[in-house]
Amino acid sequence: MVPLSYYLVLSAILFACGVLGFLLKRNIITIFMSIELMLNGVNLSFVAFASQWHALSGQIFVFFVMVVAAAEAAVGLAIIISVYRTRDTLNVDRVDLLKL
Amino acid sequence: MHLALFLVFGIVCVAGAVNLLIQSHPIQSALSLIVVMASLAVEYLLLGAEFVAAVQVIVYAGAIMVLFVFVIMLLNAGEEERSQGSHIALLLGLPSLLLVGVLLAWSVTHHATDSVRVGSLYGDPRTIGKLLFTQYLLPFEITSLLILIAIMGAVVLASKPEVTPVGPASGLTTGKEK
Amino acid sequence: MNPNLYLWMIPLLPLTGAAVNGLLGRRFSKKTVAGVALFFSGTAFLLALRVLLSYSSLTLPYVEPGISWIRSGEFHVNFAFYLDQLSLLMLMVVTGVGFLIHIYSVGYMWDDDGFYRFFSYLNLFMFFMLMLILANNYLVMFIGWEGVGLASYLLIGFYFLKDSAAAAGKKAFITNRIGDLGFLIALFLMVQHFGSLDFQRVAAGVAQLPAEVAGAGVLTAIGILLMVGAAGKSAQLPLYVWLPDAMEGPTPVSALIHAATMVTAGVYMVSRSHVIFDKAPTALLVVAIVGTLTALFAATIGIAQTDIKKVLAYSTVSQLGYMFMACGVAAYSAGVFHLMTHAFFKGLLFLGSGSVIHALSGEQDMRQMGGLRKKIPWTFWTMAIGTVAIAGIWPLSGFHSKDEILWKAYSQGPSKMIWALGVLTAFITSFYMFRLLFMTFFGDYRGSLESGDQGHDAHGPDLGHGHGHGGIHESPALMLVPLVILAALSLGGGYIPALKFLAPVFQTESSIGHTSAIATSEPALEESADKGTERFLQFVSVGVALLGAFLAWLLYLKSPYLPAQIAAWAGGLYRTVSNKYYVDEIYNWALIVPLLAMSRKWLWKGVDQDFIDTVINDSADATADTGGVLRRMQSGNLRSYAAWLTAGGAVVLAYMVWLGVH
Amino acid sequence: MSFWIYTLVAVIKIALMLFVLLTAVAYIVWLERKVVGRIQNRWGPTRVGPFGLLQPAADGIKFILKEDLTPPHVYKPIFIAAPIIAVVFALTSIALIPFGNSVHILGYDIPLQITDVNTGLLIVLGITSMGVYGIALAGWSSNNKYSMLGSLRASAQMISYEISLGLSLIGVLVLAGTFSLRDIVQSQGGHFPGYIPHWNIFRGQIVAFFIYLTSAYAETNRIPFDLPEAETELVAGYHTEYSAMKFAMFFMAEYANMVTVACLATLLFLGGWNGPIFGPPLLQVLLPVLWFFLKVFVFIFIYIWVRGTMPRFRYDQLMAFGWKFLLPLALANLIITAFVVAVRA
Repeated sequence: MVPLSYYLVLSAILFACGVLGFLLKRNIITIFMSIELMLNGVNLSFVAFASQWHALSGQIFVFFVMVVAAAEAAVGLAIIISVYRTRDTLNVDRVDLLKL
Repeated sequence: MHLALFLVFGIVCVAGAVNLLIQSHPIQSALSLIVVMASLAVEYLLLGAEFVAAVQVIVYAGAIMVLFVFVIMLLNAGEEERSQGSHIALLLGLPSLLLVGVLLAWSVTHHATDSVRVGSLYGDPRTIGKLLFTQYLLPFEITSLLILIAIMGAVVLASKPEVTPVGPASGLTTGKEK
Repeated sequence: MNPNLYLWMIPLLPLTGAAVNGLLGRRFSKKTVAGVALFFSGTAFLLALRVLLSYSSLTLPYVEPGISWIRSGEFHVNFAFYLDQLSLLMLMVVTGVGFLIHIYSVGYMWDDDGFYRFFSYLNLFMFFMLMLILANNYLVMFIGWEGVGLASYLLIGFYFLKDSAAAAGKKAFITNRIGDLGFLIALFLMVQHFGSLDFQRVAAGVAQLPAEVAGAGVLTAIGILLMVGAAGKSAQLPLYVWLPDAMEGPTPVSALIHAATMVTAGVYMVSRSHVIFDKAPTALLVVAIVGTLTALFAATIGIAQTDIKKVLAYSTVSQLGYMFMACGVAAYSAGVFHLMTHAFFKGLLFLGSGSVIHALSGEQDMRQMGGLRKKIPWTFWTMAIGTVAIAGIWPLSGFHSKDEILWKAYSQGPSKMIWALGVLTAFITSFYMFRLLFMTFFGDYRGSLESGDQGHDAHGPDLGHGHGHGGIHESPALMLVPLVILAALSLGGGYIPALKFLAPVFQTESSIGHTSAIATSEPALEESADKGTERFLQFVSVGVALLGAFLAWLLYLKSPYLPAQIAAWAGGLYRTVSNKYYVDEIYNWALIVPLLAMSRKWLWKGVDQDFIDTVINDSADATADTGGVLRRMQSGNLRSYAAWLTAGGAVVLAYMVWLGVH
Repeated sequence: MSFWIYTLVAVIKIALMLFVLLTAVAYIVWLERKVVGRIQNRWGPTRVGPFGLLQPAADGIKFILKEDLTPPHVYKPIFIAAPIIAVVFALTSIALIPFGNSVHILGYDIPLQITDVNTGLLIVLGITSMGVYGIALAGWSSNNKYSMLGSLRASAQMISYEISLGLSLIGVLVLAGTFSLRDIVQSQGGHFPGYIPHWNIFRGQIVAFFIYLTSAYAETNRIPFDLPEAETELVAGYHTEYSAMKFAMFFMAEYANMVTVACLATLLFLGGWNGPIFGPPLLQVLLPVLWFFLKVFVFIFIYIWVRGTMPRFRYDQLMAFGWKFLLPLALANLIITAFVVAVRA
């Protein structure tokens, strides 16, 4: 028997690591990955609550989160590629020119 | 038994997440993220969500992360520069981290919610499929539309522009020269 | 039934005349301009004459409904015309004297370059004056009132190249406007209390109100405010300063506007609203006091003036004081009668002085004149008749109207003092009029013009007005004919049965019977037992007039050196009087200087500069500064964006938790 | 069954399964060289042992004894991890494949399958999709253009064909109604009138079978689609920098994948261990296993046969074929089967 709060703590930790990565990392792809990590943290809490309240909709919601994450990853990576092509760097601090 | 499994994979998960932060090369952090996702799949199995676990492995670890690894390899950007950035982040970050830690500890000890009977909710593909295509049909259709648009967007953005780009483009291309 | 009197035609004719002359005058020759002006004013006079002739078949008061002008709620005003004995009389005076002055000014202004402009203004003035007289309600009267003010401004400032003329025009207009303010407020009160401005409706409204013996109350307020308006227009005590300066305009203008018609508008307005004044004895008392004081005050100034037109101007002010004194003692018909006679002899005197100035080619200072009796006999004889008439000596019209006023003041006046001051003013009037006559026409010629035609006298250069062709000569016939007619009118004017003619207009109020001594209606007064006292008073006034004439003869003909001695002996008194008691300077010091200072120091510097500008500038700076602060946030540094994003998320999360906990 | 007995049985099954798989892998290599040799009118390995039967053992010893050098400029940690990943994922998928019916020994009914999971097929798909990482990381970490290009092409190819593989399987799932491999095989028992067995291949899944076959070839980088390690163009593709033991691991991973795919094909389309069973009880137990291995052998033979005859795809043809032909075909097949099932239900 695993108390629900353990799952919540785990997802909270994952989410916190995602946020830290989002804030601290300088490589755009790594930032992107920390966002995915955050999403995974959220998915875990979704499934945990689904099983606690016996509502399958929690799990269904995880699917939709995944779909959105996939779409986001696709477009995000395309953007990263085009940024790399024009700026020739992936360091976030370098990519701060407010015009094209 | 379940608690043991949960703790093992929980720790693996957290280790992967922390590793993602610590590693300087994006490929390393990508691999640690894959580890996190795999261990999460196991966590889902513990919670009885089999279909979600399988999909997690196939979609997340198998497809999205491959995309990430793919792009990392394609761009081959290398190590992250160690910029000696301002220390404000530390000043601001550490206390907030401690605060969050305390908050979590407090919530765990005080609000010990009732335990979860593992496998009590059996998320097998049949029921999830039935639910997905009846009650959640509309979101399903919308997300499919979303995916379509994402694909088109990705193709347009990543395709090689006819005019030579501003910066010196990396030698490698996706092979789909126009 | 009343035949169609075409009343609206009468004012319309001078208007078309003014328009034709004004717009096309530049291309017309002088003859056509004069022709057009005379034709239109002449036909207006003929129409008025036709109305007078068919007077017997008329049932007055006759109201001719015109087009509707204002219709808001139940307050209606339309261009309607009203005719009763009073307005008929005024109509005859205005059109008659106006026509004569038109003829005279054709001769007088012939050499002037602004010829067509002068006549279009003159016609315009006639139009507004007729509107004023024939109006059926106070608002249309007010249009005439303002229009007349405008015309006087244009005509006074006719020689606009001369600064003094332009300043005089402005002064006249502004003082009139101050008076008009009182008139307007009175109109507002009337609208508020009687709901309408028509004379009949107002009269009906007033009839229901009780007489305000206690002094306070609406009617008194309206009365006093109307008096303020009249004072402004008819140059009474506080606001008379513009009339002497108005002499800057050409002489026919002074004759028409500042003697015969415009200045009398105030008297007409007061007598027209006699219904209000009868119910407000205190207002009436104010009118009487102002009238008497102005008469005495102006007369004293008249003594010390050397400019011929200035003397006549002050005499006009004092005669107007007489008329208001008459109205003040509720002898409106006497006032209007004096108005008519005054129009005749004052018009005559002004035109006479005009022909004298014409003869001396621009010379206005009496000290440069003298002994013109033989050189311009016609002008001399007509002016002599005018002087005798104004002095109030027995057979002429002046005696009849002035004596009637004095008798009414004595019998109906609130106190005998008014009569005494009236007699004193009569004495001073005859003195300075005969002084004028003797200095101009008797004794030997003191001017320099006689020695051939070396151009007009340097002193007193009258820019548009000097005609140096040949020495002193009699005016052309075109100028003399109006003089003769006016002289005849001054002679016979007294015998026009004006009093009985006007009786029905002022009949209504006496039947109501207000409490003061004036309770008895006028006709009833005739048969009163004290006929003897009236006869005695008439002798007194004639005696006083003759005494004034003798004193003037004594000082200026018999021993011309005497006036200089008296002036030296009087010293300070003489100087103040000759300087018009420094009234203009006092006004300037008391009103104008502080006004300018206040607006410069407080309004401009204080309010505009300090308050408004600073408010605007400060708000602009404030927005710029806040903009500056926000700009730093958009630095393009993605990680700072991320930090702000997370901070925001954290805050929202914390709020949710806090919400959840409570 | 108590916990311990269960684990003991599991260990025995795992050991047995591994031994069989590894020897099979070795001898498939031998078989392939013999058959391709015969196809190209030459003998293939004959020297080592009768008919070259000991050749695989010789190769194995060679790989073990050769010097295993790691070039200096490679990204060391991942360079070493890549072959391990490849082999691990190749071997784990074997665990779910039932190669025979259940057996009664000492009163316990032991299913001839390491583990039976009701979402078995899904997990096999998951593991095969994770297999991509081995090749991708290998190519990238060896830090040279050819291997980098080879690994990029390999991962792109595997991702695209994984989709059509998945879709073709769904047809079978629709018929079988369950993910568990054992149940799918049992659903194919019995036969139509006229002795046509109930195999899925005959129940309208013929098109799906061929889609599965082609995408399986692409999945395991075999001949028509073996662009990644095409000797003529990219030297040796992603495992250029690898020497002895690591190279052997990649080799083993590849052939293990081939075996897994073949087993899956037999389970899903050829009815697994279903076949005519007769004779004494011992024989009845062994025959299903025999049928299963026979079918697997047929598939592997087809593999080698195709390798010997088919020319190699050009890369853009390969991708276009995968996306523009195979995927729509799989979708169409899926829709038709779903339609048929819906009508019959």
